[in-house]
Formats: sequence, C-alpha cells, structure tokens
Amino acid sequence: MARYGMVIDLDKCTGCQACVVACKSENNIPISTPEESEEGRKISWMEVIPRVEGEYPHVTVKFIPRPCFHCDKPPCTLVCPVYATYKNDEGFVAQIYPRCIGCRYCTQACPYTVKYFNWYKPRWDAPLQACFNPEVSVRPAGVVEKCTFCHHRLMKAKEKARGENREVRGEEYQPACVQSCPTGAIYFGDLDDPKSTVHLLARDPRAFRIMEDLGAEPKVYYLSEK
Amino acid sequence: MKLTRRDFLKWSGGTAVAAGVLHRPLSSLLQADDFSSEWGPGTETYIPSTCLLCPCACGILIRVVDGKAVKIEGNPLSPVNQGKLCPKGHSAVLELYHPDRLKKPLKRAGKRGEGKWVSISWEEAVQTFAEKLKELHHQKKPHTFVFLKGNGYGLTTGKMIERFLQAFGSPNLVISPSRSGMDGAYWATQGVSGVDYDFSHTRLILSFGASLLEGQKSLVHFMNVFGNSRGENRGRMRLIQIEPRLSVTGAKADLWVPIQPNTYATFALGIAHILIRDGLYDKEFIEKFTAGFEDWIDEEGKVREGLKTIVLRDYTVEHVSEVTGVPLDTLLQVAYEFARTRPAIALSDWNATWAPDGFFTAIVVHSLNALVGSMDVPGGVLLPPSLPSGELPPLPPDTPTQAPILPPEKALLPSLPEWPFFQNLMENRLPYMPEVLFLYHTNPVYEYGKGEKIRKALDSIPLIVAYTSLMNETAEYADLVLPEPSVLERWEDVPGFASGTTLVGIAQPVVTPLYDTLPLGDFLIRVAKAVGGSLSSAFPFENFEEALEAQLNALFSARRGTPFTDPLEVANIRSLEERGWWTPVESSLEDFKTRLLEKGGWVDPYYPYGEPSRIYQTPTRQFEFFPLVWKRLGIPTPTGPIQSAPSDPEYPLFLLPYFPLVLWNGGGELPWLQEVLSPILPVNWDSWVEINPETAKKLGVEDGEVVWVETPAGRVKTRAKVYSGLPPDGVAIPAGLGHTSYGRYARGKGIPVAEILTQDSVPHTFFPSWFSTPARIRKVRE
Amino acid sequence: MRDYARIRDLEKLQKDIGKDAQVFSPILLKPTPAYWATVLVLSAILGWGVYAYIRQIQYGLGVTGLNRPIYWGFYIINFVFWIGIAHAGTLISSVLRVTSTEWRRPFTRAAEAVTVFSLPFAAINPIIDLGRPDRLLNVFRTPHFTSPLLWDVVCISIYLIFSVIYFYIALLPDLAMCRDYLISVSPFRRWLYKTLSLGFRYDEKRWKKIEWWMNGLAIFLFMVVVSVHTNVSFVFLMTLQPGWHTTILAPYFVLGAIYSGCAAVIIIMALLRWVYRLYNYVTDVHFQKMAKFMIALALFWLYFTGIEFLAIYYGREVAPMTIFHAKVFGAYKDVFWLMFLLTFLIPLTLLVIPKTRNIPGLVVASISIIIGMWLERYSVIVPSEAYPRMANFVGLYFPTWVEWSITAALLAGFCLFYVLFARFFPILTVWEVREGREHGLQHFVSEMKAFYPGEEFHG
Amino acid sequence: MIYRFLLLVLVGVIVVLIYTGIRGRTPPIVQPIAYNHKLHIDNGLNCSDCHQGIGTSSPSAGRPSIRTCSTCHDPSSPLGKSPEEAKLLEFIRNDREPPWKRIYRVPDYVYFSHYRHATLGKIGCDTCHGKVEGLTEPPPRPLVRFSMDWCIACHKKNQVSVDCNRCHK
Repeated sequence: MARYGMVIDLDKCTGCQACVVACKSENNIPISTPEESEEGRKISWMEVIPRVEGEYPHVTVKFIPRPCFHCDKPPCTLVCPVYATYKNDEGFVAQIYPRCIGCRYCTQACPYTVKYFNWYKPRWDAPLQACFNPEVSVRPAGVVEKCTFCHHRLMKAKEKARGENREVRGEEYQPACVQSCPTGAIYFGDLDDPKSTVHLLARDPRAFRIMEDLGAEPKVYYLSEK
Repeated sequence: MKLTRRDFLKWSGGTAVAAGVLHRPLSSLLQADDFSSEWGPGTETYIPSTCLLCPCACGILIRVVDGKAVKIEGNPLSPVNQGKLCPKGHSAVLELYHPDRLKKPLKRAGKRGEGKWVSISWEEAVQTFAEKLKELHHQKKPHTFVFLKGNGYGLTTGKMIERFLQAFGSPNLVISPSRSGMDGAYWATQGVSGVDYDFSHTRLILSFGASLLEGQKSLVHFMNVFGNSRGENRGRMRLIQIEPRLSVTGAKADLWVPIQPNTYATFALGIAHILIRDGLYDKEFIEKFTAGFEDWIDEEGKVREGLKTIVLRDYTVEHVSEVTGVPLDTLLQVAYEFARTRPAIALSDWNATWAPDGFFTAIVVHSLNALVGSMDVPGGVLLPPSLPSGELPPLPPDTPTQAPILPPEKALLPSLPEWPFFQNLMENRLPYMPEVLFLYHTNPVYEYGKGEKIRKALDSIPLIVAYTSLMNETAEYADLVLPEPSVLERWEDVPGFASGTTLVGIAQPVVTPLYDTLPLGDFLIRVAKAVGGSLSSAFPFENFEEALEAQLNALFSARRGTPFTDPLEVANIRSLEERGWWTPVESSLEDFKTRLLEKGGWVDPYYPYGEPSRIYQTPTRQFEFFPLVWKRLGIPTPTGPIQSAPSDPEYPLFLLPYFPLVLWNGGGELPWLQEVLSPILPVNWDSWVEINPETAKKLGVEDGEVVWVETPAGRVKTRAKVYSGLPPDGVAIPAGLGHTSYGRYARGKGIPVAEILTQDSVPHTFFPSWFSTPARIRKVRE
Repeated sequence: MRDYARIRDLEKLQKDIGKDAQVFSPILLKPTPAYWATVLVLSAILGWGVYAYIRQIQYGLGVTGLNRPIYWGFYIINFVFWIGIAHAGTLISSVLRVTSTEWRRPFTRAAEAVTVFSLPFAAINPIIDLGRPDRLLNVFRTPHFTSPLLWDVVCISIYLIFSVIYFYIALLPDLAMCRDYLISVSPFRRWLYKTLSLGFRYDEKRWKKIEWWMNGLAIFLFMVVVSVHTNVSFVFLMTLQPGWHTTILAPYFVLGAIYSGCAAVIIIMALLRWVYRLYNYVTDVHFQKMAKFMIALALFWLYFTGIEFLAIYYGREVAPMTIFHAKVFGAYKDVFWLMFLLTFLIPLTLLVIPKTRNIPGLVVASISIIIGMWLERYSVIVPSEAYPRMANFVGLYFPTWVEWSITAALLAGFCLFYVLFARFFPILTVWEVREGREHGLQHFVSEMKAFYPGEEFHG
Repeated sequence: MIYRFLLLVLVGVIVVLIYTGIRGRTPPIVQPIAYNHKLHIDNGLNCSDCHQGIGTSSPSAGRPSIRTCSTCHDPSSPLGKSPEEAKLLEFIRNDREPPWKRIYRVPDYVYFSHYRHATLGKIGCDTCHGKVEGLTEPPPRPLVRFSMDWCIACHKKNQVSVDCNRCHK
C-alpha cells in the first residue's frame, strides 16, 4: 500500500500562492467576504505561512506552504467523537462531512491549525457555481473540512489504472497544488517507494518536519533553505 | 389514567404546531444544500488555450465538464510555463463567470457618469460608432479619433487595431505605460524594442529592484527557471536584489542589498566604476559592439567625454557608497560577483524606472550588460526574432497623415504614451481635441488616481467608447460600453518568448459565450464595413477568425517551428534549425491548424545568435552608452545622483508603492486573488501601509491600527502593518486596490495608492513618476 | 375561600409534624408579585436565548464571535463553568451524608437542586456549540471511544441520571407529605404530587430504606463527581494545545468546580434563607463552616495556579511561554488579573477577616468567586487557542449578542427552574430534619461515646 | 403511568412523522419526453450505447445528449409516428437539449463511478436502477431507493473496501 506524502522545498518556494488558488479552484472552497476574512472565517486548505525575522537591514522572509500534513499519528483523529475524521488504510487523514457533528474538537487537537470550520452556509454569487469541480462535494454549514491531498484525483487515477490493468503511476496522481507550483517546490508521491523522488528527498540532509517533537509524524517534509 | 381521544388530539395537535414552528429554522439547517450541478452528459475534456491575464502568454488547459469551464491547469507543452501556473492563471474561470460581467452593449441614458444605461443591440452599437467615424471622415478630421490600448490581447487583435487606425487615417494610437519600464533604455541604447533575457542559461542576475518573482512579463517562466536552479538541483543561478524594501524577490534572492530609495543609477555606475577601474569589463565586446565608452571628438570638433571618463571621475566607490548607503565591501562584492560570473544579466523594471531619473537608471542598468559582454549571448540579453506575419491587402495610399496628438518632443518611443496624453488633456494643452476616444483594456481614471480631474477633462470629448468585460471607472464615464468576451470565450494568438524560444500561444473559445459579447476584432470588422470606403477594403474578412486564419497560415508557411510538442521533439527541431534545416511535421495546412488547436500553440526553439545588425539598430549600429545617447537626444550629461532623499521635513518618509503578485496587471476583481493579496502580511480584501517597526513605535502606531497616510498630493486612510523589511524612513503601500467600480469584488476594497502619488511624467519615457512622493503617517485619533 | 383552605392545610401540618411545617408555607401560600415578576423576567431572558439559538441554527455558527483559531468560546466556557456549579450540590450533600455530618440536614436538597438544575444547562452547551446539532445522535450511532468528548457524554449522562435519582429519592418522603397534607392546592399540583410521589408511604421503615439507598448513592456519586470534572478537563488536556496539555488541569478543574459550586450553594442558601425566612434552619453556623471550607479551597486554588505557572515558566518551551506571557502580561492580562482579584484576593480577604466573615461578607465573596471562576475558565480556554503554533496571526475573540444572549439565558434558565422548583416543592429536606430531630442526638451521643471511652462521658 | 409513557412515545412518533411529512415525499417526476426504454432495448441497443459514461472512465453514467439521439433520429425522416419522437425531433431541429430530469441521485458528497461499478465491477444496471429496460414509460420515481447501508451491504458481500474515504468526497 502506497504511503503518499509530500516534500516541500523551501529553497524553491517563492510565496506566489499558486498552490493556494489552485486548491481553492479544485476543491470548491467557498469565497470569503471581506468581513468573514477579517473575522478569521476564511477557508484555505493550503496556506502559505510567512516567517519574517530580524531587523532592518538584516531581515529574512521565509514562506512555508502548509497543506494538511496527513500525519502518521494524527492527534486530530483520536479526539473525534463520531469517527468523522480518521486515518484510513492508505494513510490519508480523511474528513467525512456528512458524519461530522461540528464539535470542532479536531480543530483544537491539530497543532498545525490545518482544519477549517464552515461557519456559514456556502454561498456563491451566481454564476460562479458553474466552476464547481464535480468530483468534490460542497461542504454544508457546520462541518469541519481540510486538505484531502486531492484524494478524488487518486480515485480517478486508480479507476483508470484498473481499467488498464496496472498500478497507479507516480505522476498520474498529484494534488492540484503540486501540479500548479511554478517553481516545482512541492513534490508528491509514495514515501515508501524507494524509487520515488519524495522517498529520496525525505532522507535529504535538508529535510525536516515541522514540530517533529510533537510526535505527530507528519507525512509532509520540508527541505530547508540553502 | 386513561388516554382519551381528546387528550390524544390535544397532544398531537400541540406537537404539530410545535413542529410547524420549528420547521423553518430546523429545515434550513437540516436540508442538505444541493450544489451538485444539473444532470449533464458527463463529458469531460481538457481544451488548451492561452492565458491573457498578464503578458506572460502561459499555455493553459481548461477542464471543461458538460460545457462548463471547471478548472484551469498549466499546459505542460508550453515552453513558457511547462504545465505550471500562477495564481492569476487559475482565476481565469472567475473572470469568465464573474457575476458582474457586462451582458449586452450599453448606451448611456442619463448624464455622463450618472450610471444610467440602456441595453442596445450590437447592430445599434456598430451603427452609432460608425456614424461618428463617418462624420469625422467627412469633416476631414480622422485624426481626432484616438485609440487607447493596454495589454491582454493577441497579435492579430493588436495588428487590427493598428490597421484600423491607419486605414481610417488617425496617427493616434496611445499606449498605456508598460510596467517593464525598460523600453526607453532598449530604444536608446540598442534602437530596438521588446528586448528579453535568457533566464534559463544565466548564472547571475543583478536585479535593480525588479520584481522578478512578483510581476514581470515572463513571470511563470522565470519562476520555472528559478525553481530549477534551487534546491536539490545544481548550477544555482545567483540572484542579487538591490532595493530599499525587502520584496518577495529580495527575500528569495541570494543577496539582498538594501539601498537608499532612488539611487539605483548611482549604484549601477558604482559597479561600472569598479568594472572599469579594475579592468573587469569585456574589452573585446566594448571595442567591437559599443560606442560612447571612450572619449570622442564630435562633428563640431569638441572632445566629448565617454562613459569611462565620467564613471571613473564621478562615481568613485566611496562616493557611491555614501550616496546609496551600501557598505563598501558589499558594493565590491556585488561588482566582483557580477564581473566574474558569466553569463550574467543586469536588469531593472518599473520599480526603479518610474522615478524622476528613471530613464537614466534604465540606461545605466542596461549598460552593465554591455560592459560584461552579455549582449546576444546564451544567458544574456536577447532580442526575440520577429514572428512570421500574415499577408494583408495593402493599405490605400491616400490615407492622410496628420501630426500625432502629442507634441513631437514626447516621441522618443515609437508609440504615444498614455500618461502625458491625459496630462495634456487635463491641462488643455493638446494641439487638437479628440472627437472620439476608444478605450481598450485601459482604465486611466483609476490608473492615475486623478479620477475627478480626468473625468472632467473627458467632458470635452464628444464620444467615448469603452470596450471591456467588466464595468470600470473609465467605462462608467463613457457613452458606449461594449462587452468583451472573456479570455475563455474568444480567439487570440498570443506571442511569447521564453529564454530564446519564440512562441505563439493560441487562445480559443472553450465554452459557448455566456452573454451577448463580441470580440474587438469582429467589432472593428463590422464597423469598417459600416463605414465603408478605404476602411472597408482594409478589412476583407467576414469575421475575426478569418483574420486569425491568415496569421496561422503565415506560421505554417514560415518554414520554421512546430506546433507545441514534447521537449525532446522541440530540442530536435532546435538542433535541426541550428544547422539551417527544417522538416515539416504536418503535411497540410489543415493538419497544422488542427494540431495547433490540439496542442495550444506554435513554438520555434531556434534563436539566431550573432546578428548584430538585428540587435543594434541605433544610428551607430552599435550599443550606445549614455554619453552618446545624451548627446543624440540633446540632454545635458547628469553629474552625480539626482536628489532622491525626501528633503521636506513636513513629509519625512518615502512612499514606495508596489504590486503584489496577484495585483500586478490587474487582479483585484477576482475574489480568489483578493483572498491571497500578500504572502508576507496577512491582509485580505483590503489595503495596508507597511511601516518599519521602529518608525511605528516612534509614531505610536500599532500593528493593524488605521492611520492616515498623507502626501502633498492627498491623503488616504488605511491600516498600518508593521514590517521589518522596510527602511525606517520608508512606507510602502500595495497598488492595484481601491477600485470604485470594476465589479463587486474590487469595488471598495482598500485604497487606490495612485491618488496620493505626486505623478509627474518621467522625463523622456513619460511614465508616471511613482517613486518621488514624500509621505507622513498620522494617527487617526490624536 | 382558597386562602382559608390553605391555612387549614398548614394548621393540620403543624399539628402533625410540628414547627417544620413552616417549610411548606412558601409553596402553599399565594405567590407575591415579586415572584411573578421574577418568573416573567427569567422566562423572557430564556426566550430571548432560544431566539438567539434559532438564529444560530439558521445562519450557522458564523453569527457568533467564534473563528479560526478561537474555535471554542463562550459555549465551552459556559459548559465548564456550569459543570463546575453542578458539582458542589451533590458533592456537599454526599460527602456530608457519608460522614454523617449533622448540620447538612436542612440544606441537602437545596444543594442537590443546584446540581440537578445546573447540569442540564451545562450539558446543553456542547450541543449549542455543535455545528450540526441535527447529527447529535451520531455520537451514539458511530461512537469513537478514544474521544474524551465521548467520555464526557457518558460521564455527564451518568452524573445527571444518578443525581436525579439521588435527588428524587430524597424528595419522595416530602412529596408524600405534600400529597397527604396539601389538599387545597390546584388540581394540577395535586396531580403532580400524586404522580411523583409514586404512592410512597410515609413511615420510618421507608426512611431507613431511603437512608440506605442514599448512602450507597452518595458514595457512588462522589466518585462520579470527581470523574466528571476530570473528564471535562480531559477534553482540554488531551490535546496538544499549549496551556491545556498539562496533567495539573484535571485536579485543578475539579477543585475549581468545587470552589465555584460551593460559592453557588452559599449564594442560594443565603437567598432562600432571606426569601423564605428560613433563619431557623440555615443559620450562621452553616455559613461559618462553609466560610472555613472556602478558605481552604481558595488556598488550594492558589496552590494549583502557582504550580501550573511555575511549571510552564521553568519549562521555557516556546508555545506554552507565549500563552503564559499573553495571560500574565499580554493581551489577556486584564482578564487574568481581574480573575485573580475576584477568585482569590477579594474572597480570601473577606473570609479571613473575622469582621467580614458573616453572611453578607460570604455572599459577596461567593459572587466574586462565581464571576472570577467564569473568568478563570475564559483565561484557561481562550488564550491557549489564540496563539496557534503555526500561523502568522493572533486570534481575536469578540463574542456577539448571540453568545451573550445564550449565556444569559443559561443563567436565567437555571434560576427559573430553581424558582419554580422552590415554588412547587419544599426546598428544605423536611424528613431529614425530622429524622435529625429524632435521631440526631442519639447518634451524636453514641459517636461521642466512641471518641471518649470510659464512663466519664455522660451525654 | 404506562399510558403517559405510551402517550409520550406516540407524540414523539407523530413529531417525526409530521416533520418528515413536511420535508415531503418527492412529487412524481415528469420527463419532457415519455422515453420508452423497452422499445430501444428491444431494438438492440445496450444501456451504454446511450449512457456513454458507463464505458469511459468518467464517473458519471451520463445523460445522453441530443447528439447521441440524433445518430438514429433524423428530423427529416422520423422512425415512427410516435408523438414523443416528434417532440424529440423538435428538440433536435432546434439543437436544444431536452430538459431531462434526474431520477436516481446519490448525494453530492458521494463519489460514485459508473465506470468502476458497471464496467470494471461488472455489476448489472438493474442492481441499482431496477428493471428500467422493461419500462415503456420513464419512471416517475426511482425503482430502487438507495441508502448508505444498502451500499455497504453490497460492498461487504463483494469484499470491497468500506473505507469511508473511498466513496465520500
């Protein structure tokens, strides 16, 4: 069973946020109003987190793209009272919207704040609904959602592969953010496959995971800036 | 206890009422929101096209499900973006489905700017416009038809605009300022326009404030290259960024050199000084291809000082270091790195050249390329070869030529600049008044921040036509507003250039047009037919597609290049073309066109090196350094840096406007982009003013507090964000926000920085001078 | 006519059970306008809260001030707070019963009623907080037992059920008395007493049986009480949130619960004593004993708070230190120090100084503790959320009218239930008092004899 | 006592009934053209000839588009005299899609692929859709009502994954 994971090269990331917008487009993420955004109700499964350090003129800025880390030992799934978020046998941390009761416990448990809550009924100004991705559902009010590693793309790829009697090829399944990244900073693939790029990069001396001491064992690795 | 019938009825009746009362709130929550699309045939296709939201010409693939454009992805075959895409490219679907798009041609009903419109048919729109043109023609003043154009359209559309004006007899094609900002320098030193760079092969980029990673005409291509040279890959391209405010580009550069605002030219000349003093420049190249380096004797027999003399005398390292505030060792390090790493590129953009000494800055920065011999070499400065062009019937010779609407001294560049046009219009100094103003992809009322003044000046123009897909600030003031189809609904052929590879991206309609819109090309053809005469015979097409067809025919018969294909094949074609060979991939024109549309464009990987006559088209046929240019243009040679530091004690800070990636070349109208305005500061849907933490402390301003930003030109209220990447004497405001029109997502979000800029024209290039505004911060409550 | 009948009822009672009949007079006599006004105001507030909740259901939780990262706000604070209030009643009653403390007798019911009526208002909070209350049953349909929230559901259900049983059993003899003596009341009330008393016979044999059940339940409930608030703290401490992820949170929550709960009981006892003129039953002695207990609790509270902060301070970890700074010196310093003033300094000062250690002093101290403890829950819950480890922003929380309304409605609802209960049922445990009168001395004497062996002691 | 309890239960049931009643049973669905499945099947067509998504790797089975119909139906030479065909030909003539209404519907949050089930899994159409091929008129309501338990039962029986994430999107 493949163990899909991501490696993000911070040396390459330029903070352009193409990944963020690609994700919004792929996953039918509702558009926030300025007020909602101001109140912290904006949803953005992928987010670029800046780190500004130092004082003028010795200043550095780092950009850290942050999807859901799909931890191997996810703290969020333990606390869900209804099994709406759980780690499946492929290692994805899934979020099942029609089961979620909206208690937001998992949002508290996630130390990386990757989970988002639907504070309102989803709204789109007509005719923006036309660009809904039919492979991703629109989440109702009151449930928690988060990055799925574009799991629906895997489903399609698997289907195609099975129709052709073969396994899913590495490049066939890529989340939207990976696909769009203009600098190629995001790598995706099977962490357990010794031939995959992510397998190699995850063992790079530059590789680290965020807050490794928390023991969540994220499947998203970062490569530090050179 | 017995359960009686009455009891039962009583209880159940009560519960029914209760359920009824509770029903509405409950059901509004409980009923699943069904957003699933209506039942369609379930067909899914990926249609290639070309993004036109900025001048990059990225190839895109549009995922169309049941006739709806669902998602945009990069076209892997496009040499520009290689399957990648910037945030703006993804948002093209929002442009298509924008709720506020214009749905029908509109004709003004009330007074100008009153906002009252009546929908009219295209026939009526064409008639109205054609009648006016006929009238001008009969009155023998076709020159009073002024066409204003921005960017965001293809080659053929551009050509049709030019042709329309020529055939009608108007010399007044006015072009909105280019944010590349270096055109003047290319024109002055090389006598050409449209110079580009070979980012893929360069090893060092010396960037004078250029927003390489935020907004430039090869953004996604550059990001591709940048990514390929970082991380696990070898052959790191060094990036040195010189700028006062730490931008995204600066943050990602290998070396960021903070510098006093507006001292770029001095810094560049300081580097030139070191190169010349230490003999690090490319002597062979200088001798062979340049002029104005050494002193020379002019026609009058006077000794003229060349670059060498001036630089060695006036720009000593100590002097430069003092003026620019860059430490000596950094200056030396930059100069030596630049000299010793070959190939290297020095470049700049509007961040440096939309300043009072912008023309000079552009020229001296560009001259650094000549000093290290980076002209016309792999990894250096390139000039895209011209594209094959479709044959069109010759224009009738009797078209009268009148003097352009701008005074002749404003014509350094081959095109008429927009900002001086409006300056002169506002000050009533045009040689003659325009009778018809046609606006295409330009929105001057917003752009220049002088809304009221420009609108007032527009009052004296009898007919204003705006061609746009969203109502904007200028269109609100027009007499005719004509809806343009979105990028995903029309045909275009978009030229592009990516590190030596020339290409034409094809944009094609991927969905049936949502509204009653018409591409500009079609409109012009229809108008030409309605006007008749020479104009009509200049457009022997039924519609725009026919005109485009002619262009595609030209590509097919040019005997070079190929429709987009995989990189291996492209490399193969390059090596063939390098030997002067070419094999056609497609046997027939039909096959060629089919493939073109299937793959998304045409590419010619071959770049003809070693053609100096093409590269240098100055009077001397050489690269001209600034002393020679100055003499040619009759400009006195500047000595020392132009005063840059704000001297007004009333306004102690220096205002640095800038464009975040998503707002460069527009973008405020698209909600996804409004949600990701800045990668550094967490502000969405609003403007902000960046302040150095020390300055903020001194002023008692807290992060997020709303403050007044005041300049001699006006003041705006916005929130302060503390950012340590800003010099203590600077404030920065993002541009591109604060629309009062332009759709619901742009309207009223933030403030337009242009309103508080003291925008004079930059001498000789006529850009609005954005980087010369002193400012101060006032607390709202004091 | 009715008035006469009432007096007759009362006289009969007085004849049969002596002066304890006084306890029945408030439920028998005509209510005052003040009573109606109270009920009206409380119902109005409650109704307004219901309206606010309907709005919340209609428009989603967006109508509240909650956001990312402050995912939990007033509702969860209220939850912890009311669970805390719900603690003292049963705890006091059970501890004192198990230890056979005589002075408990008059006010066990009043204390237990606090538990019984505050617990629903506590348990409803997480439901109000749910994004999808319509899917609440998923908790039973697809339970995930590793979730502390589920343990809470179990614990609180058990606590509620057994508290009600405990409360109800102790109510039975008095209900039987109501049924037998309060003849003149409205048919509805007679029906009520009749139905609820389950045909209970009012005699000593049954007292004994009840006593046995009550003692057993008391021991069981004592354990449940501790576990409930421990579980409530688990909800927080099982996450990795800085400031929550510490074992001290469990005993700290339990202690805080007892502290605020006792304060609530004190206020209610004082109110009942004043409103129902129960000066003979609830006396200064009770309050003095409670005052000393509260001093101990206050000191314990300081002890736990101190330990918590010292551990964080010496740990020097980034995330907890951020919260520490925000609480003590930063954005939440006002809440924190006000909380410290109200939970600790004011009550301790009032209780330690003999001059102010009287009933008004104790009531003021208790009110201060109640408000302070609510603020304490705020400062435990909100700051920890406001500084996410991985973000470039700080969370801000501005509760909206919806949250304020619902919070007010919870308080109003609790008061309304209490007022109505006290209107319909005897608020003092008459049978226990009577039992005490009959057996208390005997019991006391036998105990004294056990303490002081030999002949010297003569009771 | 027991009566009271029963009363309460009864009232609860009534609430549920009234509530579900308000939410309503769907009204019968009337299609723009009374399409005769049986006739087409009898003439040798297969389901996937018109519902072409079944055979391709598209998740949706697909409502046949007017183009599919017009491969056989030609406005200039009708195949029969049925007034329903006349309606169809009118649509074809105007190049308009008939506003077919959807009858079988999985919730928005379910990822259901016809390709996967019908083509790869070789499950007969009637398993989920009932005997549509024998219908001479379009069904006003689904012949088979599905629920998640029903899906799961089949998945379990065929030892297919019952991981939530496989079907929930």
